[in-house]
Amino acid sequence: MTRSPRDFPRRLDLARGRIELQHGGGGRAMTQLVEELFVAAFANPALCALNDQAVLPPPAGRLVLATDAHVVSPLFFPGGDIGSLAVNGTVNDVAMAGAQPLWLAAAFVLEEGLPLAELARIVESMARAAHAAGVAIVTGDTKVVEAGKGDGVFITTTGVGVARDGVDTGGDRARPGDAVLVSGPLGEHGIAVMACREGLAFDVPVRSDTAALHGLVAALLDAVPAAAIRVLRDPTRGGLGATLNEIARASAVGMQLREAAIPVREPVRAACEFLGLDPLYVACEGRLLAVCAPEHAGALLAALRAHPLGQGAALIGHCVSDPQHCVELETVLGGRRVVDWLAGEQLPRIC
Amino acid sequence: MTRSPRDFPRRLDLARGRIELQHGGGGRAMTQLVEELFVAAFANPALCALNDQAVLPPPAGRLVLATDAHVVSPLFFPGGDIGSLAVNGTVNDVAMAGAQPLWLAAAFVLEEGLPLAELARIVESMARAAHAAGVAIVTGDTKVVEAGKGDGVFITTTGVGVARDGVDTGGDRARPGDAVLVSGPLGEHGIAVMACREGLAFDVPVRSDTAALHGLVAALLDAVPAAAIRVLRDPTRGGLGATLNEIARASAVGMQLREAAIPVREPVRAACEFLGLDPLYVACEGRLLAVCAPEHAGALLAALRAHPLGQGAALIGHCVSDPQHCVELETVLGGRRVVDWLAGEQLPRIC
Amino acid sequence: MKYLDEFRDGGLARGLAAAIAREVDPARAYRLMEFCGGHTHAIARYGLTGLLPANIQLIHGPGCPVCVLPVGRLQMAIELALRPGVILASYGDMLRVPGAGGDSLLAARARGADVRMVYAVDDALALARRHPQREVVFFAIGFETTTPPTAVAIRRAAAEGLGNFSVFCNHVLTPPAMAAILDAPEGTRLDGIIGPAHVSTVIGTSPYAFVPERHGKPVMVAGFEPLDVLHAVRLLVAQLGAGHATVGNAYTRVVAEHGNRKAQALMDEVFTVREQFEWRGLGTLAHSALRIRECYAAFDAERRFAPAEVAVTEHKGCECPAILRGAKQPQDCRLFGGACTPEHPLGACMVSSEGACAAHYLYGRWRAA
Amino acid sequence: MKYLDEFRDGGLARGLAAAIAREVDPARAYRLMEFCGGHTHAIARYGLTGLLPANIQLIHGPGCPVCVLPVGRLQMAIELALRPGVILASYGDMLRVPGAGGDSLLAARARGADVRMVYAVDDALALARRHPQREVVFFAIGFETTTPPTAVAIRRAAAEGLGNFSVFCNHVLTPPAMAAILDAPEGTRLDGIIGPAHVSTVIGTSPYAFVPERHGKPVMVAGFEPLDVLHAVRLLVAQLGAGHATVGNAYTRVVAEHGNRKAQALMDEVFTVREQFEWRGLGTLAHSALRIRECYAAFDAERRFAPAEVAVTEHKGCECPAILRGAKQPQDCRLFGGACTPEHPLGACMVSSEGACAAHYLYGRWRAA
Amino acid sequence: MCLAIPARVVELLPDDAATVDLGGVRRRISLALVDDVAVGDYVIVHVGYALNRLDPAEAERTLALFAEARALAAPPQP
Amino acid sequence: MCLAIPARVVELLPDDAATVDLGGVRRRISLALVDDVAVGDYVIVHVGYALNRLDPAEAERTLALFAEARALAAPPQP
Ligand code: SF4
Ligand code: SF4
Ligand SMILES: [Mg+2]
Ligand SMILES: [Mg+2]
Ligand SMILES: [Mg+2]
Ligand SMILES: [Mg+2]
Ligand SMILES: [Mg+2]
Ligand SMILES: [Mg+2]
Ligand SMILES: [Mg+2]
Ligand SMILES: [Mg+2]
Ligand SMILES: [Mg+2]
Ligand SMILES: [Mg+2]
Repeated sequence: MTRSPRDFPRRLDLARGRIELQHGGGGRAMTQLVEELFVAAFANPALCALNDQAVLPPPAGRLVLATDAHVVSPLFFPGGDIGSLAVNGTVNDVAMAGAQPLWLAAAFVLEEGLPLAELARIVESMARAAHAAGVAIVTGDTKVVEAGKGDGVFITTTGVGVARDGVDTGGDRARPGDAVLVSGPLGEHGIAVMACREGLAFDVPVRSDTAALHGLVAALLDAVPAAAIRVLRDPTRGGLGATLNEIARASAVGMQLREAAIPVREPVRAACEFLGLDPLYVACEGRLLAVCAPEHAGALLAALRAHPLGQGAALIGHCVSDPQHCVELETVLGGRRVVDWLAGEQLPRIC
Repeated sequence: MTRSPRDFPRRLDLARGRIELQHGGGGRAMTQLVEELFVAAFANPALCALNDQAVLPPPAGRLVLATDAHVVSPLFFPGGDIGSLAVNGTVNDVAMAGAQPLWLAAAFVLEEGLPLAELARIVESMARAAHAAGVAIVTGDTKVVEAGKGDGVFITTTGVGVARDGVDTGGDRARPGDAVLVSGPLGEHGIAVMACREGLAFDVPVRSDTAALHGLVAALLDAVPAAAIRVLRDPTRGGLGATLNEIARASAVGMQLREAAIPVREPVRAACEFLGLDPLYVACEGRLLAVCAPEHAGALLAALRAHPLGQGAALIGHCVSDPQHCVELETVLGGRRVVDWLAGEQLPRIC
Repeated sequence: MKYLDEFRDGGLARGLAAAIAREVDPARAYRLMEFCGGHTHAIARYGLTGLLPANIQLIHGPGCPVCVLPVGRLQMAIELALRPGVILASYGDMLRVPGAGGDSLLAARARGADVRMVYAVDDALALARRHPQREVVFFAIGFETTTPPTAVAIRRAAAEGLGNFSVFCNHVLTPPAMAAILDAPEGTRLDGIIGPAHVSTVIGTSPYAFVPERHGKPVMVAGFEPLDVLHAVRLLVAQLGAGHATVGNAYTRVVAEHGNRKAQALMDEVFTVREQFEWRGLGTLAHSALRIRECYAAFDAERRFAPAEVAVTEHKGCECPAILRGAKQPQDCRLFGGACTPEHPLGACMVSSEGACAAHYLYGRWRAA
Repeated sequence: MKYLDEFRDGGLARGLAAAIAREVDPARAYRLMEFCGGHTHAIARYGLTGLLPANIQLIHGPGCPVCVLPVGRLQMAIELALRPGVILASYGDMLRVPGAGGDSLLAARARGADVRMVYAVDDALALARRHPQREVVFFAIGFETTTPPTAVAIRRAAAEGLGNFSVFCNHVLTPPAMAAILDAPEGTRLDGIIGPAHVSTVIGTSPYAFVPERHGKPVMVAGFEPLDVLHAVRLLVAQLGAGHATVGNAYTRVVAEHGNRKAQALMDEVFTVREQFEWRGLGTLAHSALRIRECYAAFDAERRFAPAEVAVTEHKGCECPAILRGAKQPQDCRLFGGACTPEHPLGACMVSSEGACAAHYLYGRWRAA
Repeated sequence: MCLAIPARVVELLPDDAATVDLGGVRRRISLALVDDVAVGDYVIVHVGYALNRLDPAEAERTLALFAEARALAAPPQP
Repeated sequence: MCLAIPARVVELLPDDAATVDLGGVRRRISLALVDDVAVGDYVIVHVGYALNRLDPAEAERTLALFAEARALAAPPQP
């Protein structure tokens, strides 16, 4: 793009500027924001063409498409921010199909008054997360809503990836007897976000677990036969409880878990005590849940633990035949109970 | 998906219900909303699998990816609503690459308190628009923000399509001498939305022009050699003025337009008089702008006019060599002026 | 987590369960009421029922403040929340309790009311400091556990001259509710009561003396950890086996006979006993609730805003009243799990995880049958 | 669009341009001030300069209410907008005018002030009716065109007893501004004035009589359509050629000699003349603005809220004052198009499309050189 | 700011108001500033108020002057 | 609603407040309802207030009773 003095005589004031309605108006102010902030941070040929779409080479294999709106509050939290979350959250939904994520689209809904400095921090965080995950942000969109009609920034990312041949990890493939594994301790993202909410004066030594998991998924697919991995899913909103119920319902199986086997670190448990929460329903953003054929469970657990993002992995239970597809738990006490879906809105705006 | 009485003992109350935080909480209320509203309306195999992503057949050709957040206010307006807009707006960005749109992802940010009846109307409108455009909504996401932190509903759609071989319609390809055409009268979408804003008691016989344009694009590509079509773009936010300036800048050309040749219907001109607006900056959502080689301009205009969505097409000017890449206008009066980008936020929240 | 994990130990639980099984009289039934929602929650959350002999039946009591507040009081709170300029702050579960015609504080918020969830009364004070031009009303609910913090907050508001803070007081008293239960026909069939944990922290064990004295039944104060509940059951079985009926204490690490005298004095300074108060399920009970004393009238939302007292009827078919009296179980309600779920509660007992219906729905309904 | 399209006709424009070219004296220069921003806008929007002979120079005048309001008054509006409970309503362009240190009403809104853009004063009345618990302040600006509607709105608020509505009155008067221009050194070099269109609708043409009488220069009232401007130029050229100097009327289809007496009476009932008022560019002028009369004091935001009058300095280097006096052109400002753009205006003339700098920036700057 | 446009009165409404039409666009305006407006009259509308009536005869006279200028400027018609 | 949890006092703060620790999580609580709390004490925390001190000796006594029951239940150790 040739840049003439006519284009943007003044640079964006990233130190003191704020988002104004004109930054979403389709005029020069918007183009300047896009070029000086978004394009500068995400630089890649498709994006730099500044068209309303990206034209990309033909992908070799089945396409995987995933989208997530991110509305986390607050925007910044220990271990991450809405930017890194928006990249990893969508990369992971692509990865859970056993796919290699390639490209992201990013759409921003900005609230009038948002400090440009905050937006710049978020955008740089997205750029770092995308770079770390090896994906390119190739197209995007920016809208601005009046103060009081949004909440700082919402980011919707959409990911495109290519599925490995022969891999099918849909939620309907669990069978009685299959093992259920998690890649690490639960609830760290949700607690890290909650602990820095206004009005919650907690000091919690917990950082968000947000991470891109497609590398871990590739390691798992390399470790066992493709058909052995029945289901992959990341236990985000609604936590382990909701995710397992989704799978149980889709596959029409029951599950039997052992509470003592489910990894939850002590500060997360303690924060849950203070807040009256159950860690089984607290969101992760860098953990995966795998259902796998029982004969490969050991190899899969070993592969998980061998990867930096799976060191805290555990086998937490197995699937059973159950016409009511209940998720049941043997409690630490030796009693039994149902693990239902999360009821109500335990933790709003966590992702 | 098997459905047991356990799943959702009560159906969604689409008549009197409202969005609550739990509809975004990841639990049963959210799953029910997704299944009884979104999946029911958009039904297709990829979506019905209820995974966090869609797995799709390998596309044959270059991939086109486009995303748009839609924040239009009000949600319903003559000729459309945020749902049809969210489908057509993204379909058009895919189409402007000379591509066939295939799939959409849709992410919803809902405000607590939104009547479910309104959401249902919007979702049904999306389903109709997607069906009319021949695209499938294959994956999605739902978030809920507290009352006062959003504005009813924001919808981000992301479109995937396949580009025709040999077609390149990027904004940097205009050359001096090229003709500039528009497919129909300008500004009808923007005025239709403005006229039903709270506090603007206008009665305007104008309906939004929102429409999916890939059929028209295909007709154009059939009518002239691919290389003759230099640039395609839909003049949405910022209107004709912004879009032509973008192209002039990207291609480093100037433009000379004739105001008398630019089609604007009388009620749009009249509404602009009342509101103090210039129709050149008012958004369309169903028009395209084509830059084409001069020797094919006649054929292209004929192809436009032969299509139901291009009957009001006009040749409005041509590109010139200009180191300052100015867009200039010969006014109806015979004077000359520059058509600059839109300055400020003439019409916020129009799309 | 010290003093928590030890009281959730699976090995010790098996030992206690074995002791109960050994010590129980197989020839008789034990109908024990767990008075508090905290006990109800622990029983469901840890699957305690499965560890007890079949002839020990645990019956939910009325000790859930969210559950016992009648719809009329909730409607007053909704009315306050809808007033221009008011911020109504409350503990989370209250927001979803269904009021008249399915209304709720959350629904009022969706209609534009400014309703905030707080974790502590001090957060409501902070809201009042942060929004000096607004009226912050704290919707106070709870038994004697939650009352002393409210008293401290009102004293602080007075000391600070925080003129835009007030309390809509719905604090209730445990002993009158326990007396009402025992006076009802269902109550006479109880064999003993697992007594309140943290209420007793404040009031001590002595206020329950009337239970053995007037009704001849034992009360065993118990903590909310699962081993505390098993321990209390074991001690009640022992008393019943020995034909004793006293007020016992299975929560000695926290509860003393006379409670926390400082907390009692603070409550007494700020609150006084109402002539009568309506309870869901128990009807109108004399001297069963608190109101703010005259000297703190400026902080009393009932005096300040005079919300209209409305006569409201509960949802027809909801069995909460009978469940709160111990007369019915959640599964006896024909709306349970169908029309009434945690996502769309029709009664208060389906809201909080300490409510009998919610606990049963979330943790056990499919296996209980 | 009847009575609009005819006055934008290209063929007629060529005829008028040819007539002017024919009738002009090539030996002399014509320095004509278009008093109003409406004229400035039409000239730029339709490219009129290119249709006129080179020796006719059109000079921007002060007739842009957004432009002439001094920063101090804007700061008062910002202060009002930031008060808790206040909704400040104003016409759109005002929102982006830069105040002290780059502040603006939009920036205040981004910091939490409730600032609403309205298209008509009645929309502000509607806001007051819709938000009875808020204070709605209408930030009234404008010349005699806009003043009568404000007067009607205040009378209506009084009739309705709309106690939460008030007006921050900044209405100004055209004749004193015209006199100040002509008294300034730059003014003496003008040959004639294209007089206000819709101001004259209300006040008529007679108030300009002092211009020929005291200054010996013609005034030609003209509409805001491009042919109206050309017509006025032609008539001024004729007067100057004939050595006449009168108040002429090139807008007879709308403007009468004595204006709209009913509107004048309404203005007079509600407003009275201020002793003095500050204008950007023109300094403090006696009897040049209006305030709300005592009998409508309840609706006067200045009395009701007593916003502090602050001494504020304009942006250093901004030439708006000189441009508003006709002493400089936008291109004489070294900030034009660099530090100062419509996206980031440093002076008021860059805000509204009727402002001289914005008109020049949007429509002509690249070709003007 | 002082922009005002001519619109035709198509209906008189209670409360000294009227509906006007411009190019098919209709809106409600106030007639509080002008007396004796009739349906069919053109009024000059500014921020929702009619400021004055437009005089069609005067408009014609002005347009006639313009036409005269054009006739003089145009090459003689064949 | 009446949930309350034991936490260790790690710091006394002005205004009758303290910082407590549970499993590494710290928060500020009020000591307005209890006298003479010292660092190292365990208190029962409810809605941000210490309701009472926890008596470690009584806790040990209770746990000893539990251990006894387990010893009786367990098969004799080899
Ligand atoms: S299930 Fe619902 S309706 Fe039935 S008793 Fe419980 S709360 Fe009431
Ligand atoms: S260009 Fe900007 S700074 Fe210069 S005179 Fe105009 S408004 Fe003032
Ligand atoms: Mg995700
Ligand atoms: Mg996921
Ligand atoms: Mg876009
Ligand atoms: Mg906000
Ligand atoms: Mg599958
Ligand atoms: Mg689009
Ligand atoms: Mg586009
Ligand atoms: Mg999702
Ligand atoms: Mg809102
Ligand atoms: Mg290209």
